[in-house]
Amino acid sequence: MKTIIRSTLGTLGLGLALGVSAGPVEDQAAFQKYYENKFPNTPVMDFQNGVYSILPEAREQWEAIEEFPPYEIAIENGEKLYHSKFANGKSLADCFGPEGAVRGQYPFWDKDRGMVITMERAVNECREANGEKPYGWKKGKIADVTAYMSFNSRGQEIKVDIPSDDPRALAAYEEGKEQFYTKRGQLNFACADCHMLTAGNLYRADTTSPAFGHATSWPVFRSKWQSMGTLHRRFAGCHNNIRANPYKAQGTEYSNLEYFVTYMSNGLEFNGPAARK
Amino acid sequence: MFKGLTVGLVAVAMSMGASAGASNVSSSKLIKEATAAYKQVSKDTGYQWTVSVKALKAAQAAFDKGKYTDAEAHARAAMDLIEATRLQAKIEADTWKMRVPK
Amino acid sequence: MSSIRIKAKERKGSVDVKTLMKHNMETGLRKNKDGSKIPEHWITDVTAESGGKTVFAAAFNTSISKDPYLAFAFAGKKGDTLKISWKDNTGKTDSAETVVK
Amino acid sequence: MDRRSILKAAGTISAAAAALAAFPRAVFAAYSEKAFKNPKVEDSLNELFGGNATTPSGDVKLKAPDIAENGAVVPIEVSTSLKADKIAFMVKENPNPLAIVADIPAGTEAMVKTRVRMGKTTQVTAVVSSNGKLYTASKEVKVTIGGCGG
Repeated sequence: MKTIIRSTLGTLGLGLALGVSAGPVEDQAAFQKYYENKFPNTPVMDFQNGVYSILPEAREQWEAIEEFPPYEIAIENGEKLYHSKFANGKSLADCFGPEGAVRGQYPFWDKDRGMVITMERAVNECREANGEKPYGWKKGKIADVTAYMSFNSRGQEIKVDIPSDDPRALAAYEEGKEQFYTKRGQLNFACADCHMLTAGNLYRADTTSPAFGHATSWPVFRSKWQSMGTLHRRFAGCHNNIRANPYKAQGTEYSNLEYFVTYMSNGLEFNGPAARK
Repeated sequence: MFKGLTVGLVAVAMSMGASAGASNVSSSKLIKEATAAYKQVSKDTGYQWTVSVKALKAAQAAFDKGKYTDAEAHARAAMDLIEATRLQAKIEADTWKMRVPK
Repeated sequence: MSSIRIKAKERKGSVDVKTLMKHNMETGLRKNKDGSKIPEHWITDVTAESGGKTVFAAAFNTSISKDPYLAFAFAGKKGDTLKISWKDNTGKTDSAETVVK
Repeated sequence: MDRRSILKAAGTISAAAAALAAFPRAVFAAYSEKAFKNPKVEDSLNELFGGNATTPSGDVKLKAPDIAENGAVVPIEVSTSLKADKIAFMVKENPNPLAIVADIPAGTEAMVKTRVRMGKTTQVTAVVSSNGKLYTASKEVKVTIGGCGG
């Protein structure tokens, strides 16, 4: 059995250089460059449209869906939830402003707490601080509220920061990076296998999307789900696909992965919510 | 790419053929061992394969029905999958760095 | 809140209408977790009226996707009211009105 | 609404009374069991148009993807330069092919867009009724089973 797995290593000859690159800034530049070289016909800013940035046929159908996207219902629900009063008379607007246009501030490294704070976490922490129960993490109200907030934040630049005066932030980033590049599950896939090395290839009937731009568009109405879902819901789905047990939504693993993946999309714009296959 | 899958399937096939003379006691012991191995790998690597969980559940379900031969086959399959998970983690501990573009 | 969202915009004497109706559109083929079939439940008829006239109507089968989408265009102008209504196979109805932009 | 469906509607539970009042009684196509719950395209056409002789026509424009991204939500568009009074859309391999019938009153563009379900790779057909005749356009839409279900 060992020899079988070892032989996978032998077949890795994908022309990648050995060694780890210098720091996050260099990582990001090399990451982006990789996709620009792989998909020379895709304008850089278009990568935020996911797989549709590389698949013209699918893009036409996507644009037809975007004529009246199913996530508009979520935005309306989210708007109501956002402004509805907690028992104490306050609302999410007291935490995030009148429109919740704060997508560009997340995810961020919280130095006091030593952890990555995602927008979903911030929403639920606002609720809890006001004596309300938190929403579930993957779908339903959390997706509706963040759909509304993301919609009002469209066009904000992604500029995830890794504070240099806190080594724990870099460690969290490195952990997310390791997640992204490490093979997992019985199918022995890393995120990078499908969404980097073979991005744009067919896996049965699905074309894998480029990871550059992965974090821009959440939450997403996915036709497959027939509902809205958060980024961590999708992470879990991917892990299930490769037959690895998913981590907990909003746990350290996925939060750090989000930190890394979003950092890799620095320079693109937040454009959620979105419709996806 | 699907080598991991092959490992899993081969493991299951091998285990199926090697479980004659199973009893309540022997299969219970195997399930306990597999469960212990599972917990250890969780602790060491922080992750699991979904198929290991399934195999463990199948072993317990067969045991509950008194089908000890099946229970042992599933427990052995689980052990092999758990061992493969450990191996994957060991290999990947450094290999992942090769995939980072420079 | 109405189950119907309408966008109606005039362009050179023609009103482009896009509408999304929130409805599960159960095909009758799906099953519950306990194995029992979920009964079919779908919008059968949709009507659009403006200025006292029916400007568009459609009948649906269960094969129209969940949360049905319809787009059509009729002769009209900015300021016209447009009313869209649906009814489903259980006799339930809903309607919504909008002013053409 | 044809006579039969008015009678049927009136005969159902009381909630239907409200439905009927809210719904305009005009000569527009209404849902009919015979047309929609019917595995045979020819029978559905007969029921809808009183005939099923069709002619393929380049004047009927049918927009549908070659490969559907997701069989549950396939965007389609039918339009025609003909003077149409009705547009229908059929998905041949669905258990009941007829998906939608749209009425095009005078003044309304002969165009409809919607999203339909397709269980598997299938021929789809747009049918336009114009001056008592039926004109069609067809194409094949491939429906594939995804690999990354998640």
